[in-house]
Amino acid sequence: MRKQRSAVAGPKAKALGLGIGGIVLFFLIWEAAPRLGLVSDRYLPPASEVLVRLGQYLTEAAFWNDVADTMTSWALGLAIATVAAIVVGLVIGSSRFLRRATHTTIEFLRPIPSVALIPLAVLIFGTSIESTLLLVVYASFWQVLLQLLYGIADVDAVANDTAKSYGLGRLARVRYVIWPTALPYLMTGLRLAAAVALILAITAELIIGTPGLGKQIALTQSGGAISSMYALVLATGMIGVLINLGARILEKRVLSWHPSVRGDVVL
Amino acid sequence: APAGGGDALTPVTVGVIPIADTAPLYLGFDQGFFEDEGLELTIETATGGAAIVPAIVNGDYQFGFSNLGSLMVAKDKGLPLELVSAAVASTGDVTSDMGAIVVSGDSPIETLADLNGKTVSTNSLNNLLDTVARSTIDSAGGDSSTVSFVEIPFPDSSAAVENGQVDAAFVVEPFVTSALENGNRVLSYGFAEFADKLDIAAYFSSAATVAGDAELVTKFQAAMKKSLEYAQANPDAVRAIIATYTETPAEVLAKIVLPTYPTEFNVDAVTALSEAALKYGVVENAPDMSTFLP
Amino acid sequence: MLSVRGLQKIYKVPGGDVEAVRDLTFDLAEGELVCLVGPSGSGKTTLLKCISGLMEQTSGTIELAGAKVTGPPKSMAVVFQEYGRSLFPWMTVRANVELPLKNQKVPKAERAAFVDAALKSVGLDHVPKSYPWQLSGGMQQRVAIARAVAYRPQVLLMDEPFAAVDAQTRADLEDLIRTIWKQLGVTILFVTHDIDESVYLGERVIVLSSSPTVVQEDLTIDLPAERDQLNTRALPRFMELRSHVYAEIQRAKLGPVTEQITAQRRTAVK
Amino acid sequence: MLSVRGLQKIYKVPGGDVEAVRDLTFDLAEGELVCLVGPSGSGKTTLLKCISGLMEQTSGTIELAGAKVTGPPKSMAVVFQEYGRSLFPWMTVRANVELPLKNQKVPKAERAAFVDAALKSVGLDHVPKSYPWQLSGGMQQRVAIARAVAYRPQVLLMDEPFAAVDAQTRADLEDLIRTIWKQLGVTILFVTHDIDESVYLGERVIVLSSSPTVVQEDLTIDLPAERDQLNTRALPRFMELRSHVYAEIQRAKLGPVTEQITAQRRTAVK
Amino acid sequence: MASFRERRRRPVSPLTRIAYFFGLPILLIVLWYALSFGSTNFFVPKPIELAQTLWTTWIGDRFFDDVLPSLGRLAVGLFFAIGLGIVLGLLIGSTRWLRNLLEPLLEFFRAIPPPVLVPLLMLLIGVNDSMKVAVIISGAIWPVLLNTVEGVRAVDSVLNDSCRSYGITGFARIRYFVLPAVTPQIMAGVRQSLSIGLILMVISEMFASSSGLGFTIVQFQRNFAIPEMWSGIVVLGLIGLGLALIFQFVERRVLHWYHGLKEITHDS
Ligand SMILES: Nc1ncnc2c1ncn2[C@@H]1O[C@H](COP(=O)(O)OP(=O)(O)OP(=O)(O)O)[C@@H](O)[C@H]1O
Ligand SMILES: Nc1ncnc2c1ncn2[C@@H]1O[C@H](COP(=O)(O)OP(=O)(O)OP(=O)(O)O)[C@@H](O)[C@H]1O
Ligand SMILES: [Mg+2]
Ligand SMILES: [Mg+2]
Repeated sequence: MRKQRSAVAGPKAKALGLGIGGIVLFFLIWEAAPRLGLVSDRYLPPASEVLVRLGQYLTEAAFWNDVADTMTSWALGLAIATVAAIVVGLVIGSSRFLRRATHTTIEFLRPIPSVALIPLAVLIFGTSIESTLLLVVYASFWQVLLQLLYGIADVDAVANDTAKSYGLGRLARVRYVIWPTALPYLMTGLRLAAAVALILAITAELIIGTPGLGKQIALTQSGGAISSMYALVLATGMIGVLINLGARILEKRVLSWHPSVRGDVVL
Repeated sequence: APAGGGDALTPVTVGVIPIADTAPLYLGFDQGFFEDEGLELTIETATGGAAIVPAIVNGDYQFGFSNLGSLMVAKDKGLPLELVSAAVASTGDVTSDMGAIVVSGDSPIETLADLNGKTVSTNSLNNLLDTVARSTIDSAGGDSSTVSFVEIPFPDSSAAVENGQVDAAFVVEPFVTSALENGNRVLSYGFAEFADKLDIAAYFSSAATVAGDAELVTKFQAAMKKSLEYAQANPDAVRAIIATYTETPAEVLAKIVLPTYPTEFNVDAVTALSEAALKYGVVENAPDMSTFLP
Repeated sequence: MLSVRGLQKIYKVPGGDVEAVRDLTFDLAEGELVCLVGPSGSGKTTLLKCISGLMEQTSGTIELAGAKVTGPPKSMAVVFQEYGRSLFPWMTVRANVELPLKNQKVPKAERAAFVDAALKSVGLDHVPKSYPWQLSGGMQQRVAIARAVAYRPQVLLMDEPFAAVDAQTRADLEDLIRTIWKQLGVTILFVTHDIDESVYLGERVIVLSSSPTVVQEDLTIDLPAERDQLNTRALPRFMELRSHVYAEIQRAKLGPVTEQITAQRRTAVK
Repeated sequence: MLSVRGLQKIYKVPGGDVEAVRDLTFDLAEGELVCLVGPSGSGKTTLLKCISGLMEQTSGTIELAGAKVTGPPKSMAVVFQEYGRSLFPWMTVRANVELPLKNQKVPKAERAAFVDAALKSVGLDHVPKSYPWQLSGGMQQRVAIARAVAYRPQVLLMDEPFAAVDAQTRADLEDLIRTIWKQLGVTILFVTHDIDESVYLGERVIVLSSSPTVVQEDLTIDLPAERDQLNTRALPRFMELRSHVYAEIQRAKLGPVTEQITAQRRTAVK
Repeated sequence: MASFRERRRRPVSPLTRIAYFFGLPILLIVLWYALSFGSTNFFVPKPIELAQTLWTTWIGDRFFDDVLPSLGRLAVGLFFAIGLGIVLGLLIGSTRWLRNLLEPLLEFFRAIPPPVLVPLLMLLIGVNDSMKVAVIISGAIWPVLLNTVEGVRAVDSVLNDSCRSYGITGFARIRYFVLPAVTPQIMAGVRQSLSIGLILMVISEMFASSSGLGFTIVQFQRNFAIPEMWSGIVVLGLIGLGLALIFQFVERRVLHWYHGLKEITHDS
């Protein structure tokens, strides 16, 4: 514990190095598995082959268009879901009546798979981006909402009493007390939702056939182009890593006061 | 509207699955057959009926592509759909077809009857493929009620066969070719075994469109007819166009068996299919061929 | 100003109720400075929470300026015993002190002046940009005091506000409270464990019995209005009063049962 | 037993460093009871955290029984200033006190006896099954004290442990600490803001300057070993010593700069 | 003042409980009934029709053949997802180098859609129940894992110091300090996992199966048995509700200290 604290070589560089190390390790295992014959390389080509294919993709404009399409539905869907969940969460979370009255409904709706809603979505919105958005929003909304509700419940009783005694009304308490307390939970919810939104954006493209990475994955799958498919999956995973990186940077900024970021507890 | 006139094209959207079966539509578009009929064609793709059928029902698409099994089930369930054109059929050649039941190279299974008590995968259950498979097994002296069918998507089927997770798989091109390339063996070309040039799929529309816009349907049918004929006559053009909208590797594409692109339904084969569908409980009532086919 | 009548508070706990406060009755006139002392666990914090409308009493009534207290009144400020938890860790010291004023829509310039003055008066004008968790315990407590002072309430409830500060600072803060009290005419209820402090600060000292709590003694402090740390504490009368309070506390710790009959009389030491 | 040499602690804060402790040097002999006083924010808590191996100093060395402190030593117990946050809210009072013993694999029967005795000595034998958050501030603080006492450490560090308890309880606890100290021969470093308390309790009183901190005064308390609340506090020598400490604290608050030269001498008041 | 009333702890009568439980759902059903009254759309189910279908479709053999096995897999999947999530979360949360090493990798896997992951798992594990359980774990683990990691990183510094100073380290530290301290956040994660697990149960049965709740729903959908499909979704919702009730029961016991500390009143 102590050693880490006095670490001189930039801890950031070290963290980055370890992270890259982890990924390299993963690629090595992936490379070895088909080469050693653990799985047939016709169904899981070695990492190098997939990486080469990914490299080709990266030079194609069509690939970047697909990425842009997917990221558009992702960003829009996530934004709508987050804003909706924050509004709904703050309203429900700060009223006991609403919390109790909505409990059954929320628990009933949450486990409904977005995939099952595809026919309904297409029926309502056709095969336009709205359908994809509906699925993305439906799936990621609950993640943020639930985390937020738990965050709101985490408000310190003394802090809340303090705010009340100084005449902070409900809105002011939401703004100054409840929101900051729930923020760490919200950030976790956001990270969960970001991945789910990406997954749903791709799945929706895959099934509905709107343009994007998902459609491309479906094409490579039905065309039997295995390395291309894994290259696209790899791209998806990398987008996930980048999204997380962004979330971490955001977290550092908005949670600088929080023990998890300020790090009094060195672990 | 003036046929072939360039000034007032009627927009029409067709929802299809991007596979070899729909090549004529792409060809027709390329060749200008639709434009000639005064149609401004847009092709939308999906992986299956889950998205196409609702889009047809709500009028988002005017026409769609679906396999005949699904269409029979849909009509049986009372969905307001109407078939408008033939689309694709098997080759009818029991030694080389676009769909086959494959087993691994070292499998002890030699005949369809050997499948008794075994596991067979198809891409979708209670549908065209398993109906055909059951029927051919029973005709070959087996007992299909002892065979268990599981759903595995085509791309993953040959892996499942090779790893012994299933005993046989009913797959279509390009996976027949790749299965053969990888040392697997065709047990039976199921479609051809079942009937001569069995229609696999069809283009369909909603009852509302058929009733309300007969002119559009007629134009589409005319353009489709030209496209299907052209495709049937130009297999090289078919292979070339498939390369543009699928990701099938070129070397595989060169070897796949192309289906037949008929302009008319094979009524006998479809009737046999509907009877089999009834027999195996896929539909509750056999469709009336006079109203089912266009 | 403040009137507490027959207050009772029972905490419902799984496995039995806890009667924290049994029967409290007392009044605070407007502009009075009253100190509350009592054994640890006698229900002082409970009482303050009830008065500030943060918790509902089990029975009895609390009236503030003639109106029943049913929620936190606007014109009241509370300094909580758990000072560490009452500061918002996501705000700087300055923002913590400023928040209630901002919420009251006090104009910016005025607000800044109030905050600066309050921070200066508790000796923290050098750390406005620090976060509470970067401060020592005593500093945190002083931030909480500064917040209450800057708010300029009509009624000020303080729960052991000087527990974590050193003797010298404590003396300064005591004088600060008396100054504010005199200047602004605010009504103050001040909980403390320091007997000297209660006598030095208060115009009256209320001694609570141990739990279940009743008022054991309500003592008028007849010291001169002008007090200072050196001279007032040296007065013989101061000594008398503090010994009296000390004796009462010792008696309180023995338990309320035998005391109940005499408990609620209002005494003045002769 | 404990030797602190040239201790310096700088907190790294975004926007500038805070030098909390500049240069502290002192020793504690085995079995000594030393009180530490100093202005609020002078670095007492910081010092205790360094001694207990919870925080790394910036420079200087700390040795315990001849070995450098690099992590929390086994035989040491700490009572934290933030008593409310140092108890585990998911455990009952009893479980809180018992945990360190359980962790030390003390046999069950012995453990129960230690815990019971400790809870009784702080006057909390009636609430073993309550949770910390069901207790008043002072009661929580006493649980933390009981936990340290039950642990029977060789070195006991206490950070304002009596801040939240009433005068009578405080007196009892002071006597408890002296009893334990004498009976078990434990070395105690006791931080307090109460000057009388520091003189009454300690064999020595170390006065810290205000931050950045140096030792301003190291005062031997030459009061008789047997102390009691009434008589000891009435001794003229007690009065002298407390006035001396008070004066030192006042001087400390003026800042360390002018004091540095004389700071580290060890004085005894004549 | 509503906020004031929040503190009041009146014993809740069974009647109000029932009202809270069914109030909003009934309201929504009535609304849905009114909206779907004139509709003839094939894809839009109507309440009464749906209720009948629910009864005829799911009561009987199908319950034992499809629903129970699925629930069994779900239970196993959730058990491992939660268990692994907590264990890994504690490890990763409390070891910085491990966190740095694994975080990008985990984020990578988290972003991969299950429909793409399933074929790979089929390849590696085979077409069997383990594969389906693996699919459930692969999705349901994340909320628990992430919440545990974040919870561990945010433990109270004073409590942490208390532990260290009393020599409570290693396993005892986890057992008595870290785990309980993180429980509120773990519970938030578990709650998410329950519904995600249910969703993945459906997705896992979309591939390589011939029975199961998810399989049946997908079959209904594909075969245009729309009322039956909706009834399957209602079954999912009801299972979700059931899980939530069990969860609430557990949470109340595990976190009673937390609810007391935060002065959270128990509801519904
Ligand atoms: N949330 C609670 N649940 C149950 N009992 C409680 C709760 N809060 C306080 N009590 C009990 O009520 C009694 C009075 O507590 P209170 O905090 O009012 O005392 P206090 O006078 O402020 O004591 P101190 O001087 O030690 O702070 C105590 O016996 C305590 O155990
Ligand atoms: N985490 C931190 N980050 C930055 N500065 C800190 C931190 N902790 C303490 N300090 C600073 O270090 C100085 C000493 O703090 P410390 O808590 O040791 O004081 P103390 O003597 O215990 O005071 P008190 O009697 O008020 O508790 C203070 O000026 C404080 O602001
Ligand atoms: Mg209190
Ligand atoms: Mg301190």
